[in-house]
Amino acid sequence: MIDPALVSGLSALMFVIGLGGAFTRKNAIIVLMCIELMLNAANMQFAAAAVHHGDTTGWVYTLFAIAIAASEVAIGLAIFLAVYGQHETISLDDVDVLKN
Amino acid sequence: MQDWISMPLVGFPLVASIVLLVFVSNADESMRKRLSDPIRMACLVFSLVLLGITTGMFYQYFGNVSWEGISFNTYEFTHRYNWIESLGIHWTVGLDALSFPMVWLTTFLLPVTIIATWNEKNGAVYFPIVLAMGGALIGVFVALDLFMFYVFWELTLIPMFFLILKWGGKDRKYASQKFFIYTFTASVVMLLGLITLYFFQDPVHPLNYAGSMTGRTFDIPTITQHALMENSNGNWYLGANIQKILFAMLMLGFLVKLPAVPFHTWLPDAHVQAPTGGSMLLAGVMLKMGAYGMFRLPVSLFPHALQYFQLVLMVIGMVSLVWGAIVCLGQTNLKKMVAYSSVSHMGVILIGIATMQPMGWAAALFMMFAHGIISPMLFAVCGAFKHHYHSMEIGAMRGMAKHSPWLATSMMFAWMASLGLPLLAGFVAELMMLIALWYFLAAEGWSVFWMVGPALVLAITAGYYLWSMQRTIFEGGDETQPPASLHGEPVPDIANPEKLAMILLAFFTILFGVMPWIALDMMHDWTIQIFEGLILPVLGGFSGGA
Amino acid sequence: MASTESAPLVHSEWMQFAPLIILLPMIAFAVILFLGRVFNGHPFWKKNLKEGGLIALPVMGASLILSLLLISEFLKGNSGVDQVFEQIAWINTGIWNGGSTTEPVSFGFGIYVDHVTVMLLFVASFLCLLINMFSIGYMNTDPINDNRNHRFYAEFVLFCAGMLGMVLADSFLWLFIFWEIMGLCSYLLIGFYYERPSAASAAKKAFLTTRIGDVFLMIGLVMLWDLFGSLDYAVVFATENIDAVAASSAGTLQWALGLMFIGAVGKSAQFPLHVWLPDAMEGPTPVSALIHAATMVNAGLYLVARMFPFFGAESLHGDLDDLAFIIASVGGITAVMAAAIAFVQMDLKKVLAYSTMSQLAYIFTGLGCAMYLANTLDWHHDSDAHYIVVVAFGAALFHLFNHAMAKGMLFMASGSVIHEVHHAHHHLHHHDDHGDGHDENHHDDDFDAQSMENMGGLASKMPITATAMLVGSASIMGLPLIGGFWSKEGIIANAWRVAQDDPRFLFPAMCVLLGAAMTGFYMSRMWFKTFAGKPNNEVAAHVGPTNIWIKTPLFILTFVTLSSIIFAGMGFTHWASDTEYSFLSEKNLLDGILYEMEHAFANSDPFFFILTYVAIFMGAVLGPGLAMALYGGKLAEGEEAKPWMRPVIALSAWANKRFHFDNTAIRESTLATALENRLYIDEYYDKAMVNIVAGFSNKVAEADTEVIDGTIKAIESGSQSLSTVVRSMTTGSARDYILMVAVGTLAIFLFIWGVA
Amino acid sequence: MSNLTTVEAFGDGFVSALCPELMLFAGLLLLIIVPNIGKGTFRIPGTQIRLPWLMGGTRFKFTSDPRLPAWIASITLGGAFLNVLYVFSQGLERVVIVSESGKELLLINGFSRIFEMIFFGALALAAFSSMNRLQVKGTGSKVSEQELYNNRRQADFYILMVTCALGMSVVALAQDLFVLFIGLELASFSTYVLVAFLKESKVGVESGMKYFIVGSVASGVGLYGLSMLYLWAGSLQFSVLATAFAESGTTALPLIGIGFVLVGFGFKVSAAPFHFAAPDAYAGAISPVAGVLATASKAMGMLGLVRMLLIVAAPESSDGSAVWLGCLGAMAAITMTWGNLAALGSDNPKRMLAYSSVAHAGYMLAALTAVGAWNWDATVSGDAGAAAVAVMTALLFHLVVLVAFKLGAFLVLSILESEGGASRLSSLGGLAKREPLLAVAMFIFMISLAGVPPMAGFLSKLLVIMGIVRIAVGDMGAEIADGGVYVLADMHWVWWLALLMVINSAISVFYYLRVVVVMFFDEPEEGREGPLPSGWQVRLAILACVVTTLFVGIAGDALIRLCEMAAQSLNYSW
Repeated sequence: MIDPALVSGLSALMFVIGLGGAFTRKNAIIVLMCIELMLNAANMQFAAAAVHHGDTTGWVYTLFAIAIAASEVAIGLAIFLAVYGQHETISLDDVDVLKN
Repeated sequence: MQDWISMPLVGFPLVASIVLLVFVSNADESMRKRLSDPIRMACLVFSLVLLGITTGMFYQYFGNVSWEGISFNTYEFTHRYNWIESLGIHWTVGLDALSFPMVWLTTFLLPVTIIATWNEKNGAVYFPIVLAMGGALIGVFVALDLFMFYVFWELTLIPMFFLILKWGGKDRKYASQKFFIYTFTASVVMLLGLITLYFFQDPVHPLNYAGSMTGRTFDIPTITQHALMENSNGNWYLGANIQKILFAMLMLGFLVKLPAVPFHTWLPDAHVQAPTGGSMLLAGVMLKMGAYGMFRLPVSLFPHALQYFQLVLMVIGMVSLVWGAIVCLGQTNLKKMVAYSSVSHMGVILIGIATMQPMGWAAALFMMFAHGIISPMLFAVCGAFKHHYHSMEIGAMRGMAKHSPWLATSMMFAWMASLGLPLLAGFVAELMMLIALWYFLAAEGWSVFWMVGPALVLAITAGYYLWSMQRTIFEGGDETQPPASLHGEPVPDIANPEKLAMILLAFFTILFGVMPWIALDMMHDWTIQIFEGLILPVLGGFSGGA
Repeated sequence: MASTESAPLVHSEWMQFAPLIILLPMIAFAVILFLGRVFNGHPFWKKNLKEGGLIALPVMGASLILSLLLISEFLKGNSGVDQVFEQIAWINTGIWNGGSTTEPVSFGFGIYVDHVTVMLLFVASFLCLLINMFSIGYMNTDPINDNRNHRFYAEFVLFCAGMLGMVLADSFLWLFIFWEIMGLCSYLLIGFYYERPSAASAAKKAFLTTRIGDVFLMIGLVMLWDLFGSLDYAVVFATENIDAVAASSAGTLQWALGLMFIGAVGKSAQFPLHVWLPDAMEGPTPVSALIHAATMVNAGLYLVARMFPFFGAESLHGDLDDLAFIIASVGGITAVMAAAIAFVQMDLKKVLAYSTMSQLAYIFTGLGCAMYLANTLDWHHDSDAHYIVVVAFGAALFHLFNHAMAKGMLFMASGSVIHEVHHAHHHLHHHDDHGDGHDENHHDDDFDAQSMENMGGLASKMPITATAMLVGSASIMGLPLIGGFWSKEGIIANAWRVAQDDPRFLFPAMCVLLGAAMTGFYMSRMWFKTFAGKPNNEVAAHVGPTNIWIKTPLFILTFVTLSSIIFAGMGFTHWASDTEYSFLSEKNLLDGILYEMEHAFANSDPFFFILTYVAIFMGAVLGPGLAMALYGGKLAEGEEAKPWMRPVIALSAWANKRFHFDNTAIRESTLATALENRLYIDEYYDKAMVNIVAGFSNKVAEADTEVIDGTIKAIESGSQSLSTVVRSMTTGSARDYILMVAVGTLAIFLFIWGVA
Repeated sequence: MSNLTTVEAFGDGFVSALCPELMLFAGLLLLIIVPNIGKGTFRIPGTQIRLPWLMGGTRFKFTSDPRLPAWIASITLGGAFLNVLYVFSQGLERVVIVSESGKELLLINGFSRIFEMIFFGALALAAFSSMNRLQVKGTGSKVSEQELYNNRRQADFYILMVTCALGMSVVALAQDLFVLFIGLELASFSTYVLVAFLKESKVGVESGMKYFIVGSVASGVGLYGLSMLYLWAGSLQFSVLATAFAESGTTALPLIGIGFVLVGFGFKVSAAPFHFAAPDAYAGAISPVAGVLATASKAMGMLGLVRMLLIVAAPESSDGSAVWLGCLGAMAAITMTWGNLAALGSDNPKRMLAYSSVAHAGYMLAALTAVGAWNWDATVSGDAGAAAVAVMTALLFHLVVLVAFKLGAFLVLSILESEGGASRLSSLGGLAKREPLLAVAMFIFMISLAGVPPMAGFLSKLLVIMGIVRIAVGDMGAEIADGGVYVLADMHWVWWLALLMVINSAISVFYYLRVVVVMFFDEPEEGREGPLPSGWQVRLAILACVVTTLFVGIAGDALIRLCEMAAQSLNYSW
């Protein structure tokens, strides 16, 4: 089986990619995907840690985290829809009625 | 001992005014108009009751306290209730010869102010606010608990803020905010100083009235007692460095309130914009809070630091004295001139404190008192100009004495009193300050040129006052030249309530000028007490006198 | 000095009423002011009470009587110092002088009587009464004053209270306090016609100029307090205290006295603080007579005379002669300068004002010399020296007495002249009696009732006035046997006596000698221009006699002035400072007079013998002769002067015919114009005020708003702009927010990396 | 402190221990069911018989009343609040709820309860005052009255509020970091939707989106931090983490993990530089919701920070002060200054309040920093445990009273908002003329926020400053009494935080006063002279806030003692 260290290394990579993407991409959907990436990085870490410690709660955490991610996506998409309805765009840069 | 008598002094006006305000606040315009007369009357009666109480205290009708021989850090009419026990905060009130004259002054100025501004617009709200102002001011003077002191110290800002904002002049918006923010900024620094002082108390041997949570106390007598103990065993209370820092932090708050140059610029704005009543209370009592605070806290707690900063205080005092007077010469607005003259007079107080001589301190105390009677009259006169002529520009009018003998006479009297004419209250303080200063200089071997400032000011003050009188109430030929702002209407003289107020103020100015001992003896006694009870034991052979 | 040896207190029922001398007028002040406000315009108040004049009169009478009683008690008791009643503790305070406790300090009020007091007390209360009389005749008959005279009388009595208080006070502090009260009253009375810009600014000028002197006086007092620990005469003059101070700090003492002297200079209108006195003539004439001639201006002299004990103190021997010289030479300068300016004045009252300055200067010189003598001679033991000192001091005080009487009279006389000329003018030009419509056209014509151009030949029209003027002028000139002669000669002689042992004093000595001639000239010029010759215009021709209220005081004073020799005989020339040569002490009146006579005219010392006659020649022949030659002349036809004035007028006419010469060249010389412009001193002062003081204060006011308040405003606006910057970082784009989160994360990451 | 009783999940004592939370559950169910009760029927398949089953269909008059959900929610939340209060008055017993495997899930003690008080109180007030808030048009909404009156939508709003409360209470009770995180997410999701609730308005949805997306990034980072901690310690139990940290705290992994978790909470308390979304969110959201964000949600974040920094990363490292001290101190300084400076020039009252709440977050962080420094110098710190308790007390006190005046201010704005926008300062113009009492209330809130006596805000600020100074000074007093000599530099540097705080509150007076001046001095905008929309509920809520502000300000001793007790109940692990 794989060495958990590698997994967590991969997760770190995913996290950095996700975080980087979150503030480089304009499109809200893609940003949302980046966020998912970060969450999944966390999940992998949990999984790896669970293996590492041989502790089942890690898996539970992962499951819960997935659930959270799912609901987050649901809410996010709903909000994006509403935004599109009002602003005719979901590009983060263009939705800036509120500022200063 | 009717100790309880000191309680209503604070509570009564505040509660009464809040009740009245709540009562008024949900009345509509017409209702307010109808209400304003009874409310004004009620406020007058309340304030007269207060005056009665303090006067009774003075004549030993209540509690027969003799105001002389009260030794340092003991207080009469004291009360202590638990307030916020966990922090060692108590509702502690008490009076000594330092605070009592101020309290009497406040209670005296309240009715006078109400009378002088008898016809102020929207009286149903105005007079309760004035009453609240009085209550807050009294609170500052009777508070013997640092927390309570600070609470009232800030509380005074609120009514004054509204007085300026609602009844003020054209720029009242700016002036009121400047007044509030400027003084608040200074006093929060003071607050930090107080808290730091609070926690520098020794928790291992906790003092009386200590908080259950903090193990320290806010109780001023206790702290003063402890400080005295620590100071008089040779070393500095809290150590030299800390004491200096705390002294400076506290002084900042008081100097701004006083106000001393260069922290004075809030004063002219506030005064010029404030309504007559506001100015009267502001100049009459509120400025004195600064001087009072100096005596109550930094001087009483940190004599070493006082001696250390003596030169600084002296310089600030001199600068305020001279700078204020010279700026007066350059003013064209009557009220602004008077405001700057207050700055100059406050310089006298500061110099008196800096001499570290009983005589100088007595001079400072008497100046607080005398200026508290004279400056309201000055501002009452300015207010009359504003109210009747709609103009306070010096030189905008001529020969007003012809049409307004009362106003002219009051003006002349107030001006003369303020420029220190003998047999009027102001002279005594100035004379004592001069003597104390010279004695101090001679004994200390300081340069004689410190006298140049006061000497200069004696002449300059006469200069700007006479100049302003010549160009307002005098001259004008056979046909006087009323201000253009009157638009040709007949020139009115002041109304009867104003006359009454002027007469009252003038009477007391003369009374305390001819018989200064009425108030001076107790002040003199207090200065002797603090000097022999604090300064000499602590500073022993210090070089602050001879 | 002898007067400080604690003598037995005189206890009599009169002494405890002494405070009333001050209190009565003070009460009268309040009463008159109040009644005036209430009953203003009421016929009874106006006609029967003369708008308060007849309330003031009895009060002044009462205080005169009380003063006389006090004086007589004093002379009977003949004691040097007299603390009439115990002090009121006025200010109580404390000082710490390095000891283990603080020591209490107290300033009290009491009454103190000695020779100087008595002299001035008599002068003040006497003249106050007479001038009060005069003002009833003067003020109440001029409609311009209607319904405001109560203000005049109120301030008048308050002034009298101040003057009497200053004289009676028992400490320098209370001297200063009453001194200031007088200053206030002078301000109010000069500004009585406040609606006239000239009057208003004159009042301000008077107050400010004297105030400048007062500042120094106050500092001097403070220094004196520091030296003696008290300001009470009883303490300050105590020989042991003076010795103590002399031992430690004589120099400081001289400084203190010098600063106090500056105050005197301001009050007595000496150079360089003299500018206010001529302008003060803007006040009503009674005011000029009382305050600016007879009493208040003497306060400065009184103060200096009060310093005598220091100069006389044995322990301070030779320490204070510089100050004495300064006092004398200030007097000398002013004497000449004022007299010179008086040459060219056309305004009757201005002439008198400058002559007042000049005469006061004489007294200062006299005092200065007396001080010098007292300070340098060993007069405590050497009886000759003692005599010299006493006479010198006495001469000065006696001149004060003579001058006060004469000048008071002169002013009242000039007042009556102006008054009548004024009326005549109105009778001629506006044919309405003083009634409605009077005030309107009162000032609108440029007729100047005070200018001597509009007078001339009045000797026959107003005999009493002319006589009074004549006598007064003679007294001021020092015409032999009349009034001022006795004292003036003494002053000149003493000046030269001092000049003999200290060459510095040659300057004041020359000044006073020269001054004598100048006085002679300008005084007689004034009299001849006014009373001799033909009327200069038809106004002068229609002047009528004046009223009884005015005549009476003139009459009385004429005789007082004429009988000056009697006072001299009584020993006024030297009793005033010492008990030994006291009032009628060793000589009876006749001996005294004879003694004075021979001492004056047949001085044993050749130098002073010659000096006397030189002085007499200059003052009584040269000056008047010149004036006669220029301005003398017969009266108009049909006009008959009183017999005692005829010779004078005749003489002047003869002189005019015989020696008349054309003086236009002199009159148009630059010096003359300079003199007409008061030597430009006022201009310089005004320039200084406007350019330096006003300019500087405006700059400071600017700095106050620009710099100090500007800093506050800068902080405020700065924080505002900072706020915009900060808020602009909230761009509104969610990406930037996320970026910030990422940056924050990174920062924390790096921080922890640093820790771990 | 009563001793700790352990209760199995769903074991006996479970219900009594979790009474308030269960009440919320009940309320939630009611909210879901009751508004849907109607004449709904269903046909038995294959027959024509329709049986009424009361679900859906045209609803009854009563159930379709738009106020119904609001009442249910308010009563639920208020009941929970009162319940907690009751528990306090009974002298609460500390209960820990464990799983079968003995893992500590939830801990009930004074500390968690007082936070529940804050949450429930704030939400109850918000819900109660929103009752007549949603009936009228929202900001710039294009929807019809009828549509807004549709109480299904109402129901959604209040359901979200209750779920939010539920999530927050879980955060308060959680003893396992992951459980805490779940609660946090539950609460956050509800707030995301609440902020975006007015989907008919541009600003509404925009603010929702920004808040959501930034928040998710933050919580993503936080979750990753969690995973790292788990990787390090093998468990997310606080007790386990604490012990593990005490042994090998300063290694990189746990510290970085903690740092990342910090980011997650930092967003919730809107600490710089994670606060950027907050002003937009407050400005876009309807005022009661903004109020909730500013009080309850901030308290939740602060709670997380406390748990994280004081329980897990307890400041017991070698030099006596916590590792994260400098980091947090810097964060505090930046946050308070940033907030005040930004608020200084802001013309939109809601944004201004948002920035001011950022500033307040800064003050609280400063207090937290001081706790971190509690045993910074053994020689002078003295009984610093008590000092730390004092600071915690101050922190709790501040959070509690913040509900009163911050939320109160938002409620005042909400009245104006429902009348026609409160996004301009001028919309407050002439309030003193239009409704004097409301203006006075706003004035009280403002000077209380500024920290002017005798308001609650002053007392809270005083307590915080006192706490910090006390930590900084330690027992120098005693040392000096024994002849010790100290200079300013001997005090701990957190004293300068106190000074900064003082200066900041001076700055803050400027913009709070400006609101007052506008209310009492300026004229109302044209068309807004008339009286404000009626609605007793919101006014009652405001009154409650005013009373609390004044009462606590004048007689705060009881509350201080309460907070002190709670703070002490926290420090069992110290």
